[in-house]
Amino acid sequence: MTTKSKLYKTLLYDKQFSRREVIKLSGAGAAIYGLNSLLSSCNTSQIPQTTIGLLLPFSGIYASLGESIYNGMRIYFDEIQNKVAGNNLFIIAEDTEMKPDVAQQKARKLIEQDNVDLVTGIVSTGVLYGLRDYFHNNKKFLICSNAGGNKISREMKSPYIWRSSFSNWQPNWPLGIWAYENVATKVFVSAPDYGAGHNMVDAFSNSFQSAGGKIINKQFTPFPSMGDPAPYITEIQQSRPQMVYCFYSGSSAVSFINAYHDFGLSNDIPIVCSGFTVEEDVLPAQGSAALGIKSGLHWALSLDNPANINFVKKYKNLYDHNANVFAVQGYDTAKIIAEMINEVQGDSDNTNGMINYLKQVNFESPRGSFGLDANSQNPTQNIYVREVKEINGNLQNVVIENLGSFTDPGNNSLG
Amino acid sequence: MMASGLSLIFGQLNFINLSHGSFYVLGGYVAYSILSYSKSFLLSIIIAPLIVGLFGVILEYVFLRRLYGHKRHLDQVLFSMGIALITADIVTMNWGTYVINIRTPSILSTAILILDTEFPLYRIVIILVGLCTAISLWTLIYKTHLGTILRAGVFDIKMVSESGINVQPIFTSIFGLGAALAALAGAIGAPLHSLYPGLQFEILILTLAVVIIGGIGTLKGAFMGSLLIGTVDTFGKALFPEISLFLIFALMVIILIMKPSGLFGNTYHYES
Amino acid sequence: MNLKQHSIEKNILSNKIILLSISITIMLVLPTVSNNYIISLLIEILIFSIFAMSLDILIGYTGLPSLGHSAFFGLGSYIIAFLNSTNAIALNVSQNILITLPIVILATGIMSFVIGIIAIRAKGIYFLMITLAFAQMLYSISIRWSSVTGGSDGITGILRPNLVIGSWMLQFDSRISFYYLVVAIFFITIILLNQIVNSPFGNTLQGIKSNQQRMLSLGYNVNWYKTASFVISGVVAGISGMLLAQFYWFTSPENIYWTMSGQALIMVVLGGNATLIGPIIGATLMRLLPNVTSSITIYWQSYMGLILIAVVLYARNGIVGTISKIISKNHE
Amino acid sequence: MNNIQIKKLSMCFGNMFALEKVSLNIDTNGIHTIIGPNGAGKSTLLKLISGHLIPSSGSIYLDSKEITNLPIYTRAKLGISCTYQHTNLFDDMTTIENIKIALQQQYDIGYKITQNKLSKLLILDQATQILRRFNLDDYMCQNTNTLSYGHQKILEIAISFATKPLVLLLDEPTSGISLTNTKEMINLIKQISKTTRVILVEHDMDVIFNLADTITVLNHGKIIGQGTPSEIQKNPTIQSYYLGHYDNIIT
Repeated sequence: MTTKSKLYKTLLYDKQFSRREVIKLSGAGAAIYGLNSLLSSCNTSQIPQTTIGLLLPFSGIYASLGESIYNGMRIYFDEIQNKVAGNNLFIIAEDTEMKPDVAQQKARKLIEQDNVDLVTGIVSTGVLYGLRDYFHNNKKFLICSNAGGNKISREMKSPYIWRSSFSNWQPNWPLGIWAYENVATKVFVSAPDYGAGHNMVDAFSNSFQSAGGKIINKQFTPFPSMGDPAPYITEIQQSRPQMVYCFYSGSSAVSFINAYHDFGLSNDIPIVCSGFTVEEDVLPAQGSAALGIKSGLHWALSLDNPANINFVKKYKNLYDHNANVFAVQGYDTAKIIAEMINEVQGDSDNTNGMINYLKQVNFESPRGSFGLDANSQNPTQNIYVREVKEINGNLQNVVIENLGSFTDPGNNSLG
Repeated sequence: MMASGLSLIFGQLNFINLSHGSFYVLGGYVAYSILSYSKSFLLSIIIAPLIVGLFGVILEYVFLRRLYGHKRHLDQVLFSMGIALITADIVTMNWGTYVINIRTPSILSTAILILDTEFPLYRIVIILVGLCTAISLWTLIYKTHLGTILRAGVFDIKMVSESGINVQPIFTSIFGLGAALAALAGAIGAPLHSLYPGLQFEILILTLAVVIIGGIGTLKGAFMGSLLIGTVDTFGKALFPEISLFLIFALMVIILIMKPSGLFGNTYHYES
Repeated sequence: MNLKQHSIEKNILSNKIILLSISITIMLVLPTVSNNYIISLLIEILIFSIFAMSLDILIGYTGLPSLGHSAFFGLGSYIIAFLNSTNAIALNVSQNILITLPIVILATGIMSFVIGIIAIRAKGIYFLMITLAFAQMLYSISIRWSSVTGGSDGITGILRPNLVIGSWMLQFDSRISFYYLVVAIFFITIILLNQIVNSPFGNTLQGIKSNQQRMLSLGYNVNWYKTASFVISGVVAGISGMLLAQFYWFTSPENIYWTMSGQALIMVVLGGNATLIGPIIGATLMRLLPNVTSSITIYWQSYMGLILIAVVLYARNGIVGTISKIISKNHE
Repeated sequence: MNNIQIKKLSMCFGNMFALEKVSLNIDTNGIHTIIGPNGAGKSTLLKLISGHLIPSSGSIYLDSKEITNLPIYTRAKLGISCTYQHTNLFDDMTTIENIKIALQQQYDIGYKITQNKLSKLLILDQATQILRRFNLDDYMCQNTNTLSYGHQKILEIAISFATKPLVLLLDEPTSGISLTNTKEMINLIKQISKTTRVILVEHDMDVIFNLADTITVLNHGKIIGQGTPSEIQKNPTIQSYYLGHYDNIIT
């Protein structure tokens, strides 16, 4: 018992540790602890403490997202000295590898063996949906810090699953109207052929069309890897649209945008895209190919508010590269969790208390004013239009317009 | 055709070498590191294959030579899976989890007009490099003494070694060459594909498809296989973008139904 | 000579029965002494053991290395999702396992027959690839055809089964009851497969693995036997897929993806092929290993890779094969 | 009964004729031997009869039933069983298991997933008897890859014999084995031929003239002579073509 507490204390206070070491060691602690509880089935609540289980991908193509979210969370937990409701706060991180079956196993481990108070994390929608019934049936709390599948705010809603990140609909619907009014009236749409791709495209095209715009063609590319994007780019080249809307993330975002530039299209046909396509995690790899691309998202590095300036600076100092939207989501999630546990005085069995807290969450986040919507159990937040510009030799997403505050409709009426 | 096809040109001596994906990925990452030190693209695509080729030689010398023979295909597949898993970790350890991209060298980063559509110069260069490699390999295998020994060696190791030629060093160096080629492909393909964790598993499946469609143990097969897959992939993406992935595997099934040993597969291996 | 051989066989048989009854007892008693998490781990291990054993029928006994076995695993999980789930897609036929199980068996049986009859024409590594190709085709269908399969999001809300005979009903809703169901199916599978591999049919399969040409010249219709083995193996894999989907209340294309086949392949090779206990040990290790190592290090993939390489190079017969080799050496 | 009829059988590999319009009737009982120099097409002929090769043209009949294009296993079921020039056993099984696999096909229970004690004992008994008959009972529980080459070749025949064939095709059963084993082999084949027709491809003249009831001589894919051993010995064309260098053996 004491070994474990000591271990975590040192870990979470000492900023010298890199993330990898933290996970490695905290994991070791968890393993020892797990063994202990197995052997002696001892009562763990002698020392007041709060344990949070973290389910994130640390290997595979979403590894960088997992890392960013974790880093963002650590910044907030450091700010509150790893104390909630007077208890010491511990984190047990597990690698979900983007596989629903692995995530199930890890979730069970966290809840049933490590007795965590609640679980957070989740990057991919597939994993989120895979875990939905487990958390719902067992009445355990899950605060989702990324995965944006619309259904979890709509037909698959559960009182125990809340989301502090976004729904796929959210940034794209406002963007559709804006693009019609400010960029062009005829669009070519391109996105990977999976849940999130369709969610985003549907939201964008619905609002774009309702504003009066016309969709020339919809192109869905293989997921998770699109391979060589050249054939897709050629197809766009041949249909000569006025504008291209796309959603890609990670490596696909890099190869798509770079190929778009290489084929000489970036000067002729403007791209308006979901913000993830040119977010800070891929922007360095895209470089000048991304210049001029306009995108819609609930955050931007250059947002000028005190919370953001503070966060961005801390992140850069600690991890030596720019913050990104995933890190912000991690930071906000940590804040919500900590305050929720304060609210119920560390008693994670007080489900009603926690739900009541979540229903009225409202604070100034790095994203601007931020709240949770009781209906969709999803954030109410500003959507910004950003443009990639070069400032002092660095590429940056600069906010060019704040489209105002949006929340998920909670049903499929708007796409 | 496309850059990934390049890595597959070398259909490997009756050895199901799935670690090709790993070599490809390592090639890209090593080239990236060299590029950031030396700032020279040319240097990076020369040195990276050398380093990875050496790695390949060591791998062959220590482990792989125990796994030759057509009865051990399954072992070869599993071994390569193991290598792919380890490389995945080596990559994240050294280069992190973020997507990395090598910039196309500025001289080559223009688009030129072909038949009224713009086409990136860099891609044309890649196709040329691919063709040159294929031609020089073909010359090596079919026109030189070394190639004759090699082909005989693939067919029947015992016979060749009884005739007094030591084939092992030749196999080792050929394996190294294969690794180096894959690394070269990885290095010059990196500006197109970008590098990220998990890339090797995608390449791995594609490699398998190419080798199988072409037939194991023939250079011609591997070349035609990658050409065919490249074509089907490109046209598939253009014509039926939504089922392009399906198409490759459907093609594989059809070819294997018609010719159960691949297009140019050696029936000798098949029978025994 | 005859008598001696006979008594040896009898001895082995009685040993097996003792072993089986001991393990059944352990399995039945375990839930009373272990916590929830251990039970869910056990359920997973048992389900994956069934999956691995089914693959072993192909690899270990018939000598057909398949890298597309996830096709049937995934198929089983999707069929049960259609049969009954709270999802709009589902037909909601029945929750009764006496109805759903035969449907799953029939459907995976037909599918594996169709795929098998084509795939067995290819040999060795080509068989590996053609099965992989089929599985990947199903995978892309499962992603593409989202109106039926739910696309990449998968299908949630799959219900746990019940058992209804007349007015008598047994619910497998809770974890413990589902555990007992899985244990029952697991042992039925073991007993059936054990019967199969030790029967003349099993000998025929092993003969095909050992020397296909000789089997032909002895008058065996090899392709027929191969197809039969493929179907048996596919059906058992389908059952395991069904159980996993019901346990997770969820299925997704990941269940068909080739990494799932790869996982099963590693289970079989790691544990030792051509034994039924081998895949079980392999499945146990494979399900526990990431659980343990990922808590200790994030580089668990390397450990997996190293183990794989070590097995290929030094323990080709897997854990069981190597151990029995050591034992028999010591005897000498 | 059990006669094999071959009509205008040709087999090409690429441009090369391995067999060219060979017609042959094997209708007398006993041992029929096919001889000829290397590359004469003897093994090809045997493989065509057993079904391992499908001819380019021509036809083969077993008891006036055409079997030219039937698969190997159907011919085996009809009663044509073959052995291989290089041993072709179930390497990872014991001697008795090798025989059992053949027997279980003979009793047509290879597809059964249950087996009663009686049939188990019956097969065990049969297998032991066959092994005893071939003097292999001492190696009953040994893995076949630990047997001597000679024993492996004998086992090869024993397996084929276990399927109770009507016609047994033997491809050079004595090649590469010791003198004592050869003698044993000759005796065994003689014994077998009492109940089963044997078609034999052989190099060893000693063996041939010891065993053969009739002989067919092949050269360059064509039949150049046919008859009893004594007829063949007297045939001057064959003498000059083929047997010349065996003069000392024959006389």
